[in-house]
Amino acid sequence: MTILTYAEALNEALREEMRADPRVFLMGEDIGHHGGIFRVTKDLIDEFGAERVRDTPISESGFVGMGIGAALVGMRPVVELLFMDFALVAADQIVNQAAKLRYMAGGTVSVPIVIRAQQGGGRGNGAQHSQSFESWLAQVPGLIVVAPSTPADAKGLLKSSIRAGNPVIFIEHKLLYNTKGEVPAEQDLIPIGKADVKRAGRDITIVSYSRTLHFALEAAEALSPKGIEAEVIDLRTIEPLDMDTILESIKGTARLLVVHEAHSNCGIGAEIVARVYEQAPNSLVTPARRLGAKHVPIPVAESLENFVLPQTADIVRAVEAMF
Amino acid sequence: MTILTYAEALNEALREEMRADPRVFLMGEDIGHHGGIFRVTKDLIDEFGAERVRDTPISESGFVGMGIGAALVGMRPVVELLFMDFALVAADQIVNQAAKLRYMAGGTVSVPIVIRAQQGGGRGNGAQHSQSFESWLAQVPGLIVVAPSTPADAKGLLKSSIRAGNPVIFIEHKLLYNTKGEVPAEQDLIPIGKADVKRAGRDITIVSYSRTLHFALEAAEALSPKGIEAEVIDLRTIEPLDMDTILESIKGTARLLVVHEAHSNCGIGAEIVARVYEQAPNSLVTPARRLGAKHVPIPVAESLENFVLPQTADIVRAVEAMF
Amino acid sequence: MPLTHKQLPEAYRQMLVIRKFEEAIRNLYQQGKIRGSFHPCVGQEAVAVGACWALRPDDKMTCTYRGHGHALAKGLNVRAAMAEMLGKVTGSSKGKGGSMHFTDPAVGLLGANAVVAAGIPHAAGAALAAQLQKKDYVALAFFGEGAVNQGVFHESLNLAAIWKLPLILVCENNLYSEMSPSHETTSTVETYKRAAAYGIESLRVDGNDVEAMFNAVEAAVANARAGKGTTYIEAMTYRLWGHMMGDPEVYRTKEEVAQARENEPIVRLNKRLHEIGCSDADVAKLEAEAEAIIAEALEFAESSAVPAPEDAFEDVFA
Amino acid sequence: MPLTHKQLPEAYRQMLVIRKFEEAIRNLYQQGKIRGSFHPCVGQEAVAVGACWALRPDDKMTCTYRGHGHALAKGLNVRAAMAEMLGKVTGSSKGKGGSMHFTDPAVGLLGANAVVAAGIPHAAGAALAAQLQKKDYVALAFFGEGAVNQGVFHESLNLAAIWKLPLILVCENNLYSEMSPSHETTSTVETYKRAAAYGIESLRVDGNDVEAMFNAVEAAVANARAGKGTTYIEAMTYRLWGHMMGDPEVYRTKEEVAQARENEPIVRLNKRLHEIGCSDADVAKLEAEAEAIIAEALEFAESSAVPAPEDAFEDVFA
Ligand SMILES: Cc1ncc(C[n+]2csc(CCOP(=O)(O)OP(=O)(O)O)c2C)c(N)n1
Ligand SMILES: Cc1ncc(C[n+]2csc(CCOP(=O)(O)OP(=O)(O)O)c2C)c(N)n1
Ligand SMILES: [Mg+2]
Ligand SMILES: [Mg+2]
Repeated sequence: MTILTYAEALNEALREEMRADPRVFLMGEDIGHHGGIFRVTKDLIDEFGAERVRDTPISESGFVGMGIGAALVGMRPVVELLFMDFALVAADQIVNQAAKLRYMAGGTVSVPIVIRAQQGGGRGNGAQHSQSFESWLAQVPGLIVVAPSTPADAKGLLKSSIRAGNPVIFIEHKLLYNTKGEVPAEQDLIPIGKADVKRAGRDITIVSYSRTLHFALEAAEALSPKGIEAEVIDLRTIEPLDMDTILESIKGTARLLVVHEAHSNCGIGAEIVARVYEQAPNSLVTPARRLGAKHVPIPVAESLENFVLPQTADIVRAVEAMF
Repeated sequence: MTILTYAEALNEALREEMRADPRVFLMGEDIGHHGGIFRVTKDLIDEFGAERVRDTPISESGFVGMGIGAALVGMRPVVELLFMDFALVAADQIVNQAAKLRYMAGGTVSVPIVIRAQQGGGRGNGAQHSQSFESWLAQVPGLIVVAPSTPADAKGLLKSSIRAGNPVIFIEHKLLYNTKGEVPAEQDLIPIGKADVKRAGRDITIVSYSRTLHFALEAAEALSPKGIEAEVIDLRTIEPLDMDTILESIKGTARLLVVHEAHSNCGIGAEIVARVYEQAPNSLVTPARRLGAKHVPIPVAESLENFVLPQTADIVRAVEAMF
Repeated sequence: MPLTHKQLPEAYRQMLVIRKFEEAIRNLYQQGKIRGSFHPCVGQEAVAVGACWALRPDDKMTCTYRGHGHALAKGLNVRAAMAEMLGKVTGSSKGKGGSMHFTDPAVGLLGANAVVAAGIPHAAGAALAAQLQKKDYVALAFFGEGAVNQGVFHESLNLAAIWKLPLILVCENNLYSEMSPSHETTSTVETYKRAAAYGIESLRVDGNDVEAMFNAVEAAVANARAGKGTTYIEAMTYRLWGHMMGDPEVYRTKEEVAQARENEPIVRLNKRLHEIGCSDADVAKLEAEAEAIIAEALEFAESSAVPAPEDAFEDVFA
Repeated sequence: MPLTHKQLPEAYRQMLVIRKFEEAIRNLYQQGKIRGSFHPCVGQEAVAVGACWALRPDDKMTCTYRGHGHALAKGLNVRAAMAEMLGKVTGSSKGKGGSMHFTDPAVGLLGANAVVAAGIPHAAGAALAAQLQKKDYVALAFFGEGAVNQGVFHESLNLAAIWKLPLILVCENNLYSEMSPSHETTSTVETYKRAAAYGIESLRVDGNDVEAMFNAVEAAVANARAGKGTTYIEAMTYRLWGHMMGDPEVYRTKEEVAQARENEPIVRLNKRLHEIGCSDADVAKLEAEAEAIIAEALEFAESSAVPAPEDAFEDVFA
């Protein structure tokens, strides 16, 4: 067991996979000599060289598209977008190309690419640098979407993503990079598509992931003295969704709240709620609820941003309203 | 009352708005001399000239961005994307720019732009020319999303969209252009944000829009002899959602099925289901259901495409399963 | 070295196969047997054959929705292509891709693309992979002259230039993008001059002359294999049919098209064959062979089964 | 005509206001009073002032996250700018936009943008509007040299060229994009040569010489108003501080920065003022005035209220 930050854990995952597999290489802005704005690729260029840790121009469509082309001929590119918001300038390559090329080719090609980016708000970076795109990308058949909340999950899931052999959108959170956690030395793969019960509880199931997972855990601690024991499920993978773990949990709790930083409209929360009523309609004693960002762009001022993005206190309130 | 095709109705709306307001102008690929691949802008260049009906290069980011810039200084651009799928090459301009500029400016500017495009499958155009993006764009605060199903609604809503003074994504369907319908000569505006009950019924509420709205109506007719009278609601506007009309309807029917061509995952259907359980949890006698495209890219072969996209028979089956 | 006199008849047959493939599709389309849109490459066969014949089977290639010629010239099986057009399970994409997405990695065909310019970075990425894998294959991207106004074209050229990628960019300049004359939408009509501004080797060739086309690409490939980087080749050609089925073609005169027919690649190669001593009988034989290949493919495709609905769930993930 | 000797002292004061604005922000940032990122324009003031002073108030402008200088030079109120940095309700965007999105249509500032190159088509669209409205205002877009590798830059230049837009494109070439020397990521280091390939009037100027900058833009504006279309101006300058707060600046040497300081615009304009007869006292007075403007703005901003949470729901739609 070693204590690593989320950024260090990701760095280890990249290093280990690059050592193990010569097909793995990295592309992105300032990931080489500078080691990444968020230090995730720190020092990798020293071990693997500028050929495999490639600094790119500000040409996201171009280098994501090149990652796809390299993947088509057997490489394992891991492409970094500096902010998930910039997936929008590469959206055609991600949604029309990476996600669809295999299908349109009748399975004769595959696109083993990982597209990494940090996302989310909380730092006052403004509407163009604070978005959360998992609900959008989960709509796209052909994409796997992963969003770890802890250093251990980050390392294990990034390693699995690089080996997945398919397009994976790997979502990091700008405010998790410096969070610390234990990472098993012999840490190996964490399976894609498997949620994790981060806290056991009998009274309500709170489903979340990424940064808000930690808010959910804080809320659970705050609720405990009030006699409400919340079970907190970390989705870890957004698509495919691990409904089994959720359904199993609500069998015991009969209450469900989904929390995410992404906007509520057509979000993962809505999807989980809809599936629960399809797959286990009579499992709940109170209607399922979801909590996401309010339907406005993300503002900069702290008073505004904290109001727009779900906070621990909002989760506590939402849970209490369900009893 | 005159009978017009959906395409003709849109053409009339553009003509009337361009006559009434010199700030309105059009940009797009082959919309001028050719009158648009789908003939929506037919002959407009003859009346308004190449200055106001502008043929563009294949530069969607560029000309959508220019539409935004022109809107910022008081023009009323109506920009056509040849296929909604190409919103992906202009995604930054639509999502990061058009939707957010006003908010980031604290309301000191506005972006009165209409972005028109046809979408959807059913013609064997393949995965990159058959997508439906309303559930994605509805996730984006700052965008209004409209999707008419009839010529009359198309005309009235396009006129309203051009006058809306805000960014509107105006969604047409490639297989609706040649459908005919009555358009009141004195047709005026149809309000954005107002759903329309296209068929009254007491037993179940089917919510749909665009092409699948017609499948829902067909299904309703097929169900009638079986003693099931479906009420069919045409959303017409996807964002903002007219929940009042839906909630009012299920008061009477106590059953809800949402149908759309867009993929189910994080779709409008999931959103409506989630809101119904939030806003009227005890209004249903059977769990709400939604029906969307199966979670794969849209294939070309007819046997595959018809299987992937919801058909009238699928709606009938889904409804019967709810009784 | 240039195409030998032995290869020219074969090139002629290959061009005829492409031409007759498109003619067969047009018939099927008119019979309502083809779904979706069909963008014929009739008149542009020399670009496809000249370029692809200068490549090795392990060289990679991406092309466009107007890519039937490119794909067949690179080695896509004609039966599989025909079956794909008819949406049959025996198609190169099992009926999932259709007219705009011919793909066959076995012959280096990484995929035709329905989004303008979107396949260019894929070829660039394959070229980058060759560098990383220390292999000597190259990559070639076909695209139309209208594609030069799309952002990703620009991003890809800069990346190709700074990384000296073993890449050949073949711009098929057929003067029109859809129904628009490209000089109205492109500030630099000679697109190869724009490419030169990235510091990329750039030239213009007669795309209706299969030998000139072959020679230009062969030289570019040699440079690429030698580590000398990317070449941009603007191949001047002409689309003899409409942009797609149903194109009224009001944007050009009958005279213009008639004139183009006199300069079209098959007519020209036919003349050339006679120059190098082929008899009418020799040429007729090549035509008969092409006919037979298409007839056989058509037979195969028509008699193949359509995919089972549940097949839709396959081929999403590896 | 060039900046008069009367205007030069005012330009000096304006440049000082920008410099001291950034210095004040740095202090606030170090006190933890600024959220988000801050991209200082220290060293690039002459580009902003020279260019914006050649514009009329009704001329339109878009700029970047490194846009404090551009915005202030175009006329954005200093108090409103300072308050916006502190996320106050009195800010130019009511605290919703922050450091990267200064906007004020009243002075023609259509908006700073946090997405590289994304503001370029907005300026082009405003220029198109001027044509359609038959008005004689022009539009100017500021962007960094790293932006020339982004697709929408390319698409916008072609559109500007074919439509002869009354547009001025000002590339602030400060040699680095984030932590990367731009010659490593851009095949054509002299970006104005790339622009020339679109058939756009293109030139390079010393961006640290406010008079040269003013003259170049004034001439471009005159051409634009006269219907002669777009001009691309590459302004050579240098970013004296890091890309953003916290930049370790390992990518450049202390010597390089020290040398740049000798050539920085305020030092140079100071020299120039003495040449044209300003006394030390005159200059000291200008500096005191600039100090006072910033101190007053700071006072205003600090004493302003933060937005009420519910204000978040406003300003989404008109
Ligand atoms: C990004 C994008 N925009 C628009 C289209 C629609 N479209 C299909 S073909 C075409 C014209 C392309 O012209 P060109 O590049 O010259 O190729 P050609 O068709 O002449 O071979 C257009 C605009 C598209 N497929 N992709
Ligand atoms: C599309 C996009 N990609 C990446 C970024 C992250 N980013 C912010 S500033 C910057 C460097 C820009 O360099 P340059 O254009 O030279 O402007 P400068 O910062 O030097 O003024 C980058 C890559 C962004 N904002 N937008
Ligand atoms: Mg063309
Ligand atoms: Mg720079």
